Amino acid sequence: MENEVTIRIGGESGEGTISGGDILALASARWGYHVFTFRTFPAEILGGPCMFQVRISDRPVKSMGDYADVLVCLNKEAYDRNIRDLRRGGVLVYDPGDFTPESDDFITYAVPFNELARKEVQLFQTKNMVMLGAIAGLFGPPLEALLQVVESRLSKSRKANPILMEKNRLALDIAYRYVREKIDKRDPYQLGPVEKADRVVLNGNQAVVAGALAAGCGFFAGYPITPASDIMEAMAKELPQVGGTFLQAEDEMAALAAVLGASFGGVRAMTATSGPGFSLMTELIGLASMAELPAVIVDAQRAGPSTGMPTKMEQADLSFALYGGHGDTPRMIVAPANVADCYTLMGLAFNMADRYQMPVIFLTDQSLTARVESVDRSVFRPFTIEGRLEYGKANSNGANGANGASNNGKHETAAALAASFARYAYTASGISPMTIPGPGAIPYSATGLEHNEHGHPDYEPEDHTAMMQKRFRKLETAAQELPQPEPYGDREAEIGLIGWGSTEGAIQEAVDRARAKGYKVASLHLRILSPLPDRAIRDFISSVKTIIVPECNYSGQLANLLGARYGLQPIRVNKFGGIPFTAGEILRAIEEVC
Amino acid sequence: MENEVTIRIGGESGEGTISGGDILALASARWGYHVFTFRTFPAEILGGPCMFQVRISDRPVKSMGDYADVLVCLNKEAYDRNIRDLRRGGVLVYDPGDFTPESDDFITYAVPFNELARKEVQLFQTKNMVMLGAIAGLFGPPLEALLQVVESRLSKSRKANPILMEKNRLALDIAYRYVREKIDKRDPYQLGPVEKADRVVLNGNQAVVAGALAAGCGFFAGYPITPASDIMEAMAKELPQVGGTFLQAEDEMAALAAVLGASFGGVRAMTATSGPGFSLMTELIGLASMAELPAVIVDAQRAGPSTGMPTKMEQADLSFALYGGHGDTPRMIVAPANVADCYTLMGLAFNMADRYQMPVIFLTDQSLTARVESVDRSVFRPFTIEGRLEYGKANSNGANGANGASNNGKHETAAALAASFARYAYTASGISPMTIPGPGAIPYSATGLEHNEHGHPDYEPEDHTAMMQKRFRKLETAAQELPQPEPYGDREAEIGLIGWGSTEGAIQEAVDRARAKGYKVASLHLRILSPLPDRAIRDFISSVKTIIVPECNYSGQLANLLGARYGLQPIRVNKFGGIPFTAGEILRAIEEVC
Amino acid sequence: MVQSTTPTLTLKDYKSEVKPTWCPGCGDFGVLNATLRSMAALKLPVDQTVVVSGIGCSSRFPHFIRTFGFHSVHGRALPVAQGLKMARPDLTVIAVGGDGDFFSIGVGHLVHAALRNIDITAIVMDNETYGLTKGQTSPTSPHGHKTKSSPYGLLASQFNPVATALSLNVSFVARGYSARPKELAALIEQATLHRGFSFVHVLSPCPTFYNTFDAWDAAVTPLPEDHDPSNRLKALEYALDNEKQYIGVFYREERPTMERVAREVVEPHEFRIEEYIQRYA
Amino acid sequence: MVQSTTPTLTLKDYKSEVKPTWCPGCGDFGVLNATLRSMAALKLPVDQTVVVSGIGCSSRFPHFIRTFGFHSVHGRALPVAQGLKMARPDLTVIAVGGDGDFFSIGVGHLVHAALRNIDITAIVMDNETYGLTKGQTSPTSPHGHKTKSSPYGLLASQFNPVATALSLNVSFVARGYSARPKELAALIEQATLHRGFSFVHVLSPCPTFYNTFDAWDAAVTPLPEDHDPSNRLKALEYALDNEKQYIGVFYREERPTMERVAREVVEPHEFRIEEYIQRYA
Ligand SMILES: Cc1ncc(C[n+]2csc(CCOP(=O)(O)OP(=O)(O)O)c2C)c(N)n1
Ligand SMILES: Cc1ncc(C[n+]2csc(CCOP(=O)(O)OP(=O)(O)O)c2C)c(N)n1
Ligand code: SF4
Ligand code: SF4
Ligand SMILES: [Mg+2]
Ligand SMILES: [Mg+2]
Repeated sequence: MENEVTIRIGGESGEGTISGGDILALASARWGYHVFTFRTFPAEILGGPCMFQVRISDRPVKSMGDYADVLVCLNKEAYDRNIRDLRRGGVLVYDPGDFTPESDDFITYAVPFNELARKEVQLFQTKNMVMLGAIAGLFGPPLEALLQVVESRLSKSRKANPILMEKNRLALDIAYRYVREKIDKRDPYQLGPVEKADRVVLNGNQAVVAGALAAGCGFFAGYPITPASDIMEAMAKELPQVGGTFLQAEDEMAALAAVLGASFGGVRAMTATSGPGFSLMTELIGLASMAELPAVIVDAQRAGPSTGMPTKMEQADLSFALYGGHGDTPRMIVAPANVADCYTLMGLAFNMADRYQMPVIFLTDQSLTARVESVDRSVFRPFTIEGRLEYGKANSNGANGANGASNNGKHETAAALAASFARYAYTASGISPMTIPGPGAIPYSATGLEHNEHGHPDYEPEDHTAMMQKRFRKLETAAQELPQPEPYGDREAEIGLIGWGSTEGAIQEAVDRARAKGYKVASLHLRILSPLPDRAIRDFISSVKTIIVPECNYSGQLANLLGARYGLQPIRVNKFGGIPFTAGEILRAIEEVC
Repeated sequence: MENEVTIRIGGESGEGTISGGDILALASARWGYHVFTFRTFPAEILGGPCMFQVRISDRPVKSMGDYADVLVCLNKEAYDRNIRDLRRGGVLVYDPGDFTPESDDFITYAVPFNELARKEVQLFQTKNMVMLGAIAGLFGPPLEALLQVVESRLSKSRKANPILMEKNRLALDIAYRYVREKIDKRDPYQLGPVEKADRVVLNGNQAVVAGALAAGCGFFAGYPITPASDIMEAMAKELPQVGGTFLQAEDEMAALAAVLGASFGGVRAMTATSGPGFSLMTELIGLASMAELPAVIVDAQRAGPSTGMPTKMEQADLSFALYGGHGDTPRMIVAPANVADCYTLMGLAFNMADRYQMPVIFLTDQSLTARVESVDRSVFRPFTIEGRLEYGKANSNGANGANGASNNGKHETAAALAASFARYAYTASGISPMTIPGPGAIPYSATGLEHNEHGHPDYEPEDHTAMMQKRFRKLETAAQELPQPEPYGDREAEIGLIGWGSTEGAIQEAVDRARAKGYKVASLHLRILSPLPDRAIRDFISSVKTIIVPECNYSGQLANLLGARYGLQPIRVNKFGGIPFTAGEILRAIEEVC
Repeated sequence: MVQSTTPTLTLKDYKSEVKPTWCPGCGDFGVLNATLRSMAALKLPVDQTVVVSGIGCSSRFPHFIRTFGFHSVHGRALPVAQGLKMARPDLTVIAVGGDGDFFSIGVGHLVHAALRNIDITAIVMDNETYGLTKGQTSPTSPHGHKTKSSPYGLLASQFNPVATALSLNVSFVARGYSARPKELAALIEQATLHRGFSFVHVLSPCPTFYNTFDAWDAAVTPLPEDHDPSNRLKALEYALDNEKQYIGVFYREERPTMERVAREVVEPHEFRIEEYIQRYA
Repeated sequence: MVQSTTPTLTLKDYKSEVKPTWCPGCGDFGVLNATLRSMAALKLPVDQTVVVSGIGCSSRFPHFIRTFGFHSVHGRALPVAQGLKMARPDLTVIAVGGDGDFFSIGVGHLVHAALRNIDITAIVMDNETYGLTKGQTSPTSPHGHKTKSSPYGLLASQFNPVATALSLNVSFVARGYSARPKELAALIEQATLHRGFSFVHVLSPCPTFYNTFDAWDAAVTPLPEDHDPSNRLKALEYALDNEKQYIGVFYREERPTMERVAREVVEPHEFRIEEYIQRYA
């Protein structure tokens, strides 16, 4: 018996496939298991085929799993679409009223979902409860765990009604008993009791919102776009509750412009978008970079180019995040690898934006936005907020805000004081002290024109050269100050994988499996893509013989970056179908090299 | 006596500095000389310091020259700003009424411009004619050459008036005689008679317009922006004369959208912009790439980031041109190196756009937009127009438009025919036959969503993967079909320079000068940046020991590209003050390596 | 040249083989139906008609019609359509999309389409919500409306598309209702025939995220028979009515269209580079 | 905190040390002067006032004023200003720019600023041309106008900013003339005091590329003394006058402002992540 199982539910959107999966994941997690989900979205707004996969394990799970161990089909189409992803020897649970499976590559359990719901429960909408009851009976978790989640959900819903709850309970129960009685269990998957753990269960976008709020974000402006809309929606709800404000903008340019306005006003501000909206923000990202204004921009990558496939994942906005915008335009980039990162890196992103006075691009992706993970509660600690270097104020880094400014405190008139304030002072770190409108602050003008230390327009070659260096010097300073990633796996590795973003789990699982097979492998995962953690990368690439860079994109965008920066010509492993890597795919790439 | 001189005129904008320089350049060119100009623009709309430099030679000139041989100052500020760029031992021409120069690093000729204009000509506006007369008397060209240009200019102008022309003639004459009589010539610069040649004299933007018209461009939409506005203005005037149409759009998104609309209609269409506008076009470039629509986008690079320095040059939009836009988005990039290229590469760009059904970005820059060169008339030949691969039509490449489409000609109804037409057919070349609205054409829908061969929305992993490969396959096909550049310089070179864009002349001059000093140097200049001319680059980099990549940008954008593609770690030589390289600067970089 | 696909005469001939992905009951079905009907009535040749759209549920339109189609990006249907018509005045060009497309991200283009009066027809399917992104507020959502993006009620005022089009002096302004496809088809027909920029505001409910069918069934009222569509002020009055949603032709005026005038400013001749370059000799 | 820079009371105290780069005679000098005057009259604290602009000759404005300034990018002054005011309702926020900024690339933002009614003041210096890019047509250029970008005469109609602002129901609409800086200063003062989105259309000629001083000297007429600024229809009539360019306050209405209402929808409390995360337990 294995205390781990990957269950996929395939069905029609709207008939409870997704909500059923959600309940299963949540119940398992509350019961003490680690969970990791993956789902697809139908092309239609209502209805259409979809699937929900949840991996449940008593050990931490890092990826969605190579194959489903169990496939539950709510109709024939679900079978046709998903059967290829069922592990050989896995379990197919189906309704014999829908179809009769033909292969004997897998164990089959026939459960008459439709009939049980219609005839026994006498409420067809309980079909997904029937399914859950059957799953509980066959593999776990216990019925009570499911019941608790269903109850708490229903009580929150406006449709709460005792009869419905009763029917749900009945459905779960009937199906549970049905499989216990009628099915001859021949598979090894059975979730046994585990120790309770203090975890929370949420998806990437929910963690992003938690992170933004914990980081003290006080303003959000955005425009709806899949798969970033729910960040906006949550901020619309939460911000007013903590004294912040929210603006639904008329487009993404207005959104980022409003964010820069708020940021100029000293308020931590962000927006969230996806590819098309991110493309529209290009000019304003350049302005933030030039005017040296903090801003956090979440780009929930989806498959492109153009409108592409809004509900599919891809890691193909890295090059654009790096180089998007005319001219040489410094910006910072962070990319979360998992749900916990979505929280912690938001804290880091806001600190980076403020400290280095620069736009910070937060590159999540569609799979991570919707991925539900169980995360240790301890991850969700308050952040240490590092504010901006303010002129005339001692700042949280201990540095005195006055450094680099030409004010020596002896000016007598406000005008003279203002004239002497060098908002864009050339400093060793590149970071210049700024002011924020408010009583006593010295005014200056932010501008997208090239300017001198005082922010006045200036086109002299010497000044442009020096300002350009100053702006980029902030990235060098940051590269020194920011955390360096640690390699994972074999310390004596010959093969090294370098990855970024949501693929970490699959890569690390592949490393584990390769090592178990005797290969000397390690991986390095980059959470900060700009500035690159130079030290860690150089150490890593000089310590291994072969580098593999797996990415979910066509062109090998991280590989290109490593080539540009280190002259590296890694082995590129690219997947670009709109679906994340499985660990097995990466393992195969490792084995091909060996 | 040298038949070559570089003359710089420094003065106040509006007092004829630029028009004087223009006349000097044109007169010299008509007289049979090669010319090459460089100018700066004041920050103010009216007035403000500016300068015009013209290099005049009986041999072809490739760059603006390291230093001015002659500096003509129309006021004291011009002296202060420009004297550092006068060659040691060069000639300073100044008005003793303005100031008295102090150094004796150079030869000085005092010419009382103001007094001559005011007292002798009795019309102060003729000051720039006085200056030209003095230049003619001191260095050439002959007075008649100048007079001819002045006359033809005046006759075109609305201000034409015989008295003014008379005064101009007088001013030229008086100054000419003044310097001949009063100045003791002690310098070696004297332009002697040369053979007449069949050349035309124009700047980069004028050549772009000529190229667009010769390429059969039938639609232009744009929005004003420095330094691309004059392309738009010329197209506004010229297009209606050749049956085309022009639209001043409300912004750059509307401009490119309109261009794509026209292109969908089968009309060759273009827009021209600079950095900020180019940034705004990002999303629509992605659409063109995805929907596989031809479009030519001229980006006249200026110093950035953000609004930056609108009147200064920089080569810093290459990374953005390459990677601008979310997702993996194929596009083509050409970059002219000189005025002749501005013409010929426009022809190529339109052919590339049509043949590969893709946006083509034409990366000129501010210095080239305003650079006046004398160009052999033979450069301006009609283009061979290569049309699109049209479904059901034999196209100009000889290929049959029907290839790859699943229509076998046997369908009976229009509906069946339309249903069978595979607009985005998977072909070996990646190029799929298209149709253009009009009698008898089979309709299809272009879309920015991922789609199947028929253009219908399709999110299946296999289809996305195959479509992605198909779209990028066009770049591979193009890399095979497009011309490869030839190296310049030593065939046994040990040091190789790779450059792009308007710096070619300075690089080649540096190569010449380095070879004259005995160094083994060659250069390769890239006019097509996407797809890269793989063969030529590989040959070149494997033939030399050291690679230098000089670029007018901070981050080394071509160097990055070569790193990403070939793992090259070249020596980067970057200038980023808003001013082009001189040959001397590049020569120094070569010498440092040796 | 492959065989001609004209003439196509019945509604069915204008339907493409792609099945709409819309939710059952979506108002856009009615608009599609009305559009196909108007196309059939006008006998528009499918090979010389282009339907341009932006992004949204409504913007899937072109895929469902057998004419040429251009499903562009969010907000840009109007400039795409205008460029196409400027370059190809022989084609019939129809721009379609949603309230988000035309009144939020794309509203600037609406202003300029009005000023230019290029002969295109815009059909806006207004469901007062963002359908495709699942129900956030749009510019036409009513003040106070609660959605996922306005959990405390919408704070902005409601945009009035017909009033704005009238005050921008759009040369043909009409409103229809998707639940009255016959009248709507007649409006689209007239709009297509109108020479100049024509704007058809269509009430097209989104039963999934904001079901306005009942409200509109009650509010929709044909413009009085005696309404004079050359009376812009009167039209504005009807447009500003808070209770009723008038349908019909609010305003119509013949003005020169830009794609025509642009061709009349000068007599074109053939381009010859040898001649052209002479100016720089 | 460095020493306080208030109080500043005279016009001179509001002038920055940066010398305007405008051409001699540019209308924008008058607007700058009027703005400084209004600031002095209102005793706006320089440390709590922000002037936001886009790109253009007119948009250089912030550099010449001693308050905080934000010289953003072309067309985006309004969203920058709105974001700032939403986040910092305690500040006085003024958005300035040209006709290109506000009526061409940025006109979509104008529509939405009207719908939101955030308390900012927009001052648009309309010279009916693109000054900074050297004289192309702008949306307010008259039909038929010949420029480098309209060599055969402008084909589009002329945009009417005041009429549009009125029909969009902007809550304060006024027009001034740069050659009458005293009246203009008074208008800007009232606009700044107005709670809500206020729009001041300023006729500000560009003598270098399109000298409209004489024409405007002749056309500019104060609104009749008895004009009732709550009468929107009458205001529209004045705005649509083809001969006269009325100056004065066309319309004014007090409506709730978004930055205030947004703070009243719910009682805020301190954020504690430990509590917040509990919902996912
Ligand atoms: C630039 C950009 N921003 C956002 C989106 C996401 N998006 C898709 S459709 C849509 C709005 C849909 O609303 P509407 O235009 O009213 O059309 P409907 O779906 O209601 O028919 C949005 C915001 C996008 N595709 N592109
Ligand atoms: C995105 C973008 N497009 C174009 C430009 C070029 N540009 C600068 S100012 C301007 C228009 C200026 O006209 P207006 O707004 O009326 O201001 P004015 O100079 O007349 O005061 C333009 C088109 C730009 N800076 N950014
Ligand atoms: S979501 Fe609304 S607008 Fe979209 S298809 Fe469904 S009903 Fe129609
Ligand atoms: S160009 Fe016109 S708007 Fe610009 S500064 Fe000169 S006069 Fe003023
Ligand atoms: Mg809608
Ligand atoms: Mg203007």
